[in-house]
Amino acid sequence: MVTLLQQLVNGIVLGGLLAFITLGYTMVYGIIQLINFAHGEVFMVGSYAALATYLWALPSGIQSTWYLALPIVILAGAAFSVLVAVIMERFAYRPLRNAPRLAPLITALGISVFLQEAVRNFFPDGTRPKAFPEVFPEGQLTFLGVTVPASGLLLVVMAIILTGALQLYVNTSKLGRAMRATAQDPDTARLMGINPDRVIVLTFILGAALAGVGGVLYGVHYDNINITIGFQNGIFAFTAAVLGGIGSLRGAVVGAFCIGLIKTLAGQYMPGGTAYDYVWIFVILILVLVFRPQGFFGETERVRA
Amino acid sequence: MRNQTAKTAGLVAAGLLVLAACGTNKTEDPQAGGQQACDTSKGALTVGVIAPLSGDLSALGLGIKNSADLAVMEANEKCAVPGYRLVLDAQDDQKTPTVAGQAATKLATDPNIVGVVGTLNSSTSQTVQPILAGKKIVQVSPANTSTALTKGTDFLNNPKRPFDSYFRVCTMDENQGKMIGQYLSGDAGKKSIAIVTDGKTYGVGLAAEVKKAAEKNGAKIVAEEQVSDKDTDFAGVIAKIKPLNPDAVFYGGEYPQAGPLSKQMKDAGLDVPLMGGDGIFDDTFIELGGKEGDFATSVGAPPESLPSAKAFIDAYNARGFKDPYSAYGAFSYDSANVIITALAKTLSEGGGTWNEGLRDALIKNIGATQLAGANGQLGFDEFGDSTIKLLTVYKVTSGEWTSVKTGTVTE
Amino acid sequence: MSSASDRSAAPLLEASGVSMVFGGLTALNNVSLTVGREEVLGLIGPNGAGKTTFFNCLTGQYVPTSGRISLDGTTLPSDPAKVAAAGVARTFQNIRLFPNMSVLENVLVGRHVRMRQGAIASIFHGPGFRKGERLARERSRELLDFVGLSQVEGELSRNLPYGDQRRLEIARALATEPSVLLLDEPTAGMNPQETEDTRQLIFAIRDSGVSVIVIEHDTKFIFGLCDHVVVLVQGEVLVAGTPDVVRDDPRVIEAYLGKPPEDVAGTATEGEEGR
Amino acid sequence: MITKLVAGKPGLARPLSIVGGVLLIVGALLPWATFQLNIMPYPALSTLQFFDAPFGVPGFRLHVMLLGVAVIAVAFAPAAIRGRTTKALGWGALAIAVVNAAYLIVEGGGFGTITSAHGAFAFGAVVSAVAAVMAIVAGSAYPAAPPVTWDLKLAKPLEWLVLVLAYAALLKVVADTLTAGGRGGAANPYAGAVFLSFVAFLFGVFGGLNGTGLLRWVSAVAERHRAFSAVVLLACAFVLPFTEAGTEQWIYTATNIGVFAATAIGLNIVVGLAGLLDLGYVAFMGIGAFVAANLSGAASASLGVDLPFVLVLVIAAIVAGVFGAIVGSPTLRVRGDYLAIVTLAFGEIFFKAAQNNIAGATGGSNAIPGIPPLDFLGTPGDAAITVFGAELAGGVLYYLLAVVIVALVMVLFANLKSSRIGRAWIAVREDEDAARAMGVKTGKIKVLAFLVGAAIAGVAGAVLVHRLTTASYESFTFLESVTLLSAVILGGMGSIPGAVVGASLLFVLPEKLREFSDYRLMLFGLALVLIMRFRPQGLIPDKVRRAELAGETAEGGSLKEAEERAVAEQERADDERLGRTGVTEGRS
Repeated sequence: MVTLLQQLVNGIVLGGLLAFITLGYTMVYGIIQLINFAHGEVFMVGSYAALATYLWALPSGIQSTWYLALPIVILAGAAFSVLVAVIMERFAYRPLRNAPRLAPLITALGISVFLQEAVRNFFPDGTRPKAFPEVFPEGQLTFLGVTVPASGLLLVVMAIILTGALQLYVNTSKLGRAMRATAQDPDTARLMGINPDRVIVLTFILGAALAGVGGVLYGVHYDNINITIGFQNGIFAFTAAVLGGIGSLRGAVVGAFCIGLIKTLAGQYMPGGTAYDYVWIFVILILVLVFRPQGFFGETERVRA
Repeated sequence: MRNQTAKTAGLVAAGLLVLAACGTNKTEDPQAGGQQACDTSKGALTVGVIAPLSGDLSALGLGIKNSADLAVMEANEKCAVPGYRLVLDAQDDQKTPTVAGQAATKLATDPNIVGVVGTLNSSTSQTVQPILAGKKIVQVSPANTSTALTKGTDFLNNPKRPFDSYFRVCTMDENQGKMIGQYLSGDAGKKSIAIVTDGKTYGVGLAAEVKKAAEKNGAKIVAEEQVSDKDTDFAGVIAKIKPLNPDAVFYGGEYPQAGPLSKQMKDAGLDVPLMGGDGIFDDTFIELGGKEGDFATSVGAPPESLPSAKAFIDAYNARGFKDPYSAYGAFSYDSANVIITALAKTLSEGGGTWNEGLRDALIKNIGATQLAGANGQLGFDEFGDSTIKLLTVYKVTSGEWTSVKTGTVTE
Repeated sequence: MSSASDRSAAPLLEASGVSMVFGGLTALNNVSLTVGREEVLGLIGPNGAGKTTFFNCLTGQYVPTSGRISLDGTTLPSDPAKVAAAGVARTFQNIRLFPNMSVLENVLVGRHVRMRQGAIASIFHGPGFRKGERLARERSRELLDFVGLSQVEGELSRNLPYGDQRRLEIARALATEPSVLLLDEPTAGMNPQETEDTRQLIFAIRDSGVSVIVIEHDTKFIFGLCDHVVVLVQGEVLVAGTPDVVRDDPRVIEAYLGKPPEDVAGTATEGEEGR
Repeated sequence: MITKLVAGKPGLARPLSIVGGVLLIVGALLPWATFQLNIMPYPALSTLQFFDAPFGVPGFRLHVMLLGVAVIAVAFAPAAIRGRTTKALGWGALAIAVVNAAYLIVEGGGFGTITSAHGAFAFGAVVSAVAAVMAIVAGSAYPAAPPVTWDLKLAKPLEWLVLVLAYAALLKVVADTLTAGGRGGAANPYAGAVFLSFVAFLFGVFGGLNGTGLLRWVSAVAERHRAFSAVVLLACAFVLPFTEAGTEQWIYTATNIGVFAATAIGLNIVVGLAGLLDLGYVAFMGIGAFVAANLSGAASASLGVDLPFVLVLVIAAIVAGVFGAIVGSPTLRVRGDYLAIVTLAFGEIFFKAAQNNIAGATGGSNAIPGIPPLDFLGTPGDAAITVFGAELAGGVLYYLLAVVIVALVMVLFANLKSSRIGRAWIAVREDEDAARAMGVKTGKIKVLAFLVGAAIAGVAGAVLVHRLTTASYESFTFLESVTLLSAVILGGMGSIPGAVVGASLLFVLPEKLREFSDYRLMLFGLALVLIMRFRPQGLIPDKVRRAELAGETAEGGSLKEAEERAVAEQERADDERLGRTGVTEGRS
């Protein structure tokens, strides 16, 4: 029982992490039907930017005061992620707006390789995993024999707050409405006076900011970062987005938590154990899609010309 | 739009111009340096390296490359190969067999290649072996642990060496696994051990031997789990083995996962030592969360007691390489030195001028190597495996690896 | 019941009691009609009356909640592909050609269901394959000639002018050798000349032995074209009969000129499919 | 901005381009580096002083000079071709100047290397770059003209001759590209820069030729004689080992290209024809590979049988095809990019299963090593052979096998594409509902696409393991799937030669970029972004795509009109508002 509870907690923490990334995936997909494989790298550069800020920009007084250091590195990480995403959108994706549908996929892949290798080459000693500074108090809460790391709690709480705030923003603000309108029907949205370019940039910015925060919290929780964290977690985030119903914000968050839970629970209870936990994620994904082809909260596929 | 782009481009260009002051790094004599002292009249001979130089394993691969480079530079300074200048040609294998095959083929087209240091992964070596063997180019691996590479696939019943030109200076799973198993269950007195691997050749192979040795010694393996080499969240695995109350965890894999695993174990309340093989014997392991009391093995005697090891570390650090020598640096240094020493011997026996006909003799001479390497007195057995059976167990004490036991495996 | 055709005792296509309910919304309520051989049937009604839904039921795209649709006495399956094979072909309200295929290829896709070459034959291109392919091309060219598009067979269909796209869609549907052809607003967006051409084309199709059901808004066009007309209002058959009968029926006049029933079915539209 | 200055003044164009051309020639003759780099002299005698060797300018300086001459010549060519051609030549020259200047600056330690330092002057790069910009500007200043097409038809033998010459030139270009810069390595540190510079030159030359309409004409001729073209191309592929590019390195790489190109063509059926995005395609290659590994007498294979290779190929194709059909079966329910994730999931499941030695069939983490080389009528596949007195590199037999397989797969693809099945695939891609309404059994036809594509991948995988001699799960990662997809998209979706060109690029580029060691993959990523930026439809787009693009320029009017009418239609067609929800329910 304790083990089950512990695994549930573990799954939720993992899911919270994925939620940060998956929202960017699902929003970008929802609006321009692009599987942005480079989004995982946006997450990764966020964590490296935070590390760099901490190491080289913060005076030691602030370094040692976590409640000052944490917000600063989170902001720095998010800001850099946003910067990278905006540059990416402006110079790589926007010129391809009218290109064949899969062309941007290759661009995304190219950017992904480029960003990984750029960090590896240009971040000092970037080839090896980097320890992440302690910008949040170490410690665990234990109740009923279940251990919850404080950083994990922070991660989940932040994930819930930020994804909730994002939902609220998208659902209520003017730009949010413009976003949803563009996702529904870009041509009509344009006729209604919405500038799709602005909306798309905004989508990238929101997704990247979340991913950047996620990247920093990743470092905070796991205490180390490396150049491949983006790609691997990106794949899972994309999977989560699909599971939840691509284009649906609510679905993305639910999907992320599901993936986290499936991974830990399958490793514990399913045949094959931890060696096959990834397999179970994908088996369940396929089953869900066969019985509910649009994911949990997805709308049915629009037929695109 | 266009105008804006042009402006941006202009700004960037202007910035670059300002940044790059009109300097050059011209040096008057390109041949300057200690090389002038040596006779290099017969040209250059190439030592190849095949390792992952990009991507996530590049930390290990670059350590291999740099260490081999160090050996080559030292040899050039010491005029180790009379008449020739040695050059290093390092090729990226992206840790995939296909690319490794292309890298090996590329090196093999160089008529001046004398030997190749590499690869890191056993699967890439499986592809590289026949390509180099076909041209009788000697290959010395600093890191391959799969027993089949030297003893054939049926190594248990009928060990047969598949390629005469293949050697390795690292230790095999068999040897190291026994040492770990015996140490954990014997010296450390851990009778209930959980095994976690990364599912890759090195980790799985080593874990199998650890299990055998530990069980023979009366210990119980309470769990066998697998994580992915890209995983960073090990909470699930830890929660699974924690109720089984292991008093130690063996991790078959490398430090990028082992460090975080050790830390997450502690955080989750599973505060037992983690032990690994030479793949986690790296300072980064401790940086990444390796905790007090964790163990690792490494081949050879500890550097403090072995002058050649200390010399390597000092020389490496003195050269100012961008990347640390990593887990396989010392092996790579030894691998290159094995090739260089044997080359010098072959040349002196064979008339002093390199030619294709000398390749057989080079392979023979490598087999007969006796060298004080960075990991101890190095030689090869009839399969091309290192004869160094000496292993050292290290323990994390006060944030540093300290040797706790040096010895050879007892049957 | 609509008035039975007096041309032939056994109707070719017969729909009896077809109802279609989406969620709580009744789109079709107990619709029955018959189409005789070589007959042109017009289906009219105000917006949202359920005309295209009825087409979708006929072609197997929807499974009717209740009711039966039969062709030549056999119940039609509920799979569009099988319906096409059985001999019912359609065009779409918003043109749905294969935009990146040439005009000829579009028609050849229509031949798909009448060709038999499987994957193996397609890989090896044997003599049997080549013969079948040649015949298909000949037949497709005949059809293009029939609708007057033989000059542009190499063009991509997306580059055709609008009227030609409509005609190509008809040719593609005819290529499946249907016994009943369903035309969903074939003259939408056409000028009077084009509309007249289309009328002649439909007559020609009928004369070649194919029954036609036409959905149209343009009542003048329908009354000048059809042998029988069915008026659908709010999913139910309001009036059915010859054009003269229907034209003079006061209920029809009310339905068209009186207060048009406000559609409650929301904003989604069949037009979505065309995007 | 400069372009704007001259935009309205076509009179300036010719003088400007002549000045640019002359300056390019001058730039080529000027020294490019102020001193010899520390490693060894930069190639192409870049430190030579003005007129040291006026007619002995080699390498990239020769290229710049040739482009300069061409720019001047084009200024006197027919007006219709001047603009585009001049612009393309200018871009090529600019790229050469930038590549070499950048390399000199980085290696030389600063701008002093290409300007003046230590009392020496070297403005070759600067002058060439400025001249190139002038040519580009002049190109845009020429009055705009529609792309030139030649309506030239020659007698059949003459056209055949043209094709033979064109393909011979192509072969020469390929061989030169492969060998550009030499084999690199420690002895030749400049190989990478020389290669990039050569590519820049080719870029200029091909852009220029395209501007004259010659390339379009040649491809039109090739279109007229497709069978003949195919034969000549095949002959070229067989001749490649006899050229200077026939080294073991390139033969080995070319073999890998062949294997991956065949797989990419298979993937092209799924993605390009049927329009189903597949992100786990490499799994089918893996299945073929492990089947072959188990049946070909590898010592560690659990089955321990050694079947003839042809039989192995057939079994690999069947097994992979069956798995393809299984993976494709969710297409009956799952649509669009949701399907992509199903295929991705399958790829990952395969990877993990292979890693954990499922059913003892994959060797797990130890892989299945020691697969014996193929036997070609008594000659082992990796041996060097002698043909017509020419000794060919080892592995050339594998290369020939790969060429034959690629050729067969191409024929298969072409035949399928122009058949009832192929048309049904394309129809499904274009509009699935309409296809169904035309009687296409869309479910079956999509599964068939997966089956055929997977079978092809299985065959390719079976060949691959013999070349690699090991079947390891590490060869079949997600990244490989993405690489295959990139090959298809880079080459041009649905295009037959496109997949081959795409695969070649994905292998040759990293191989040639080896000289940049640390920055190799980074440059590769950048190259992918740039190629897509400038050629989003792929390098050799499918005929349909080409027509589509041409249609948009030539017949923009009719398109626009159609669009307007469609919008009007949309507004009017509020009938059947129930339709959409209905469609949803009908599908699920």
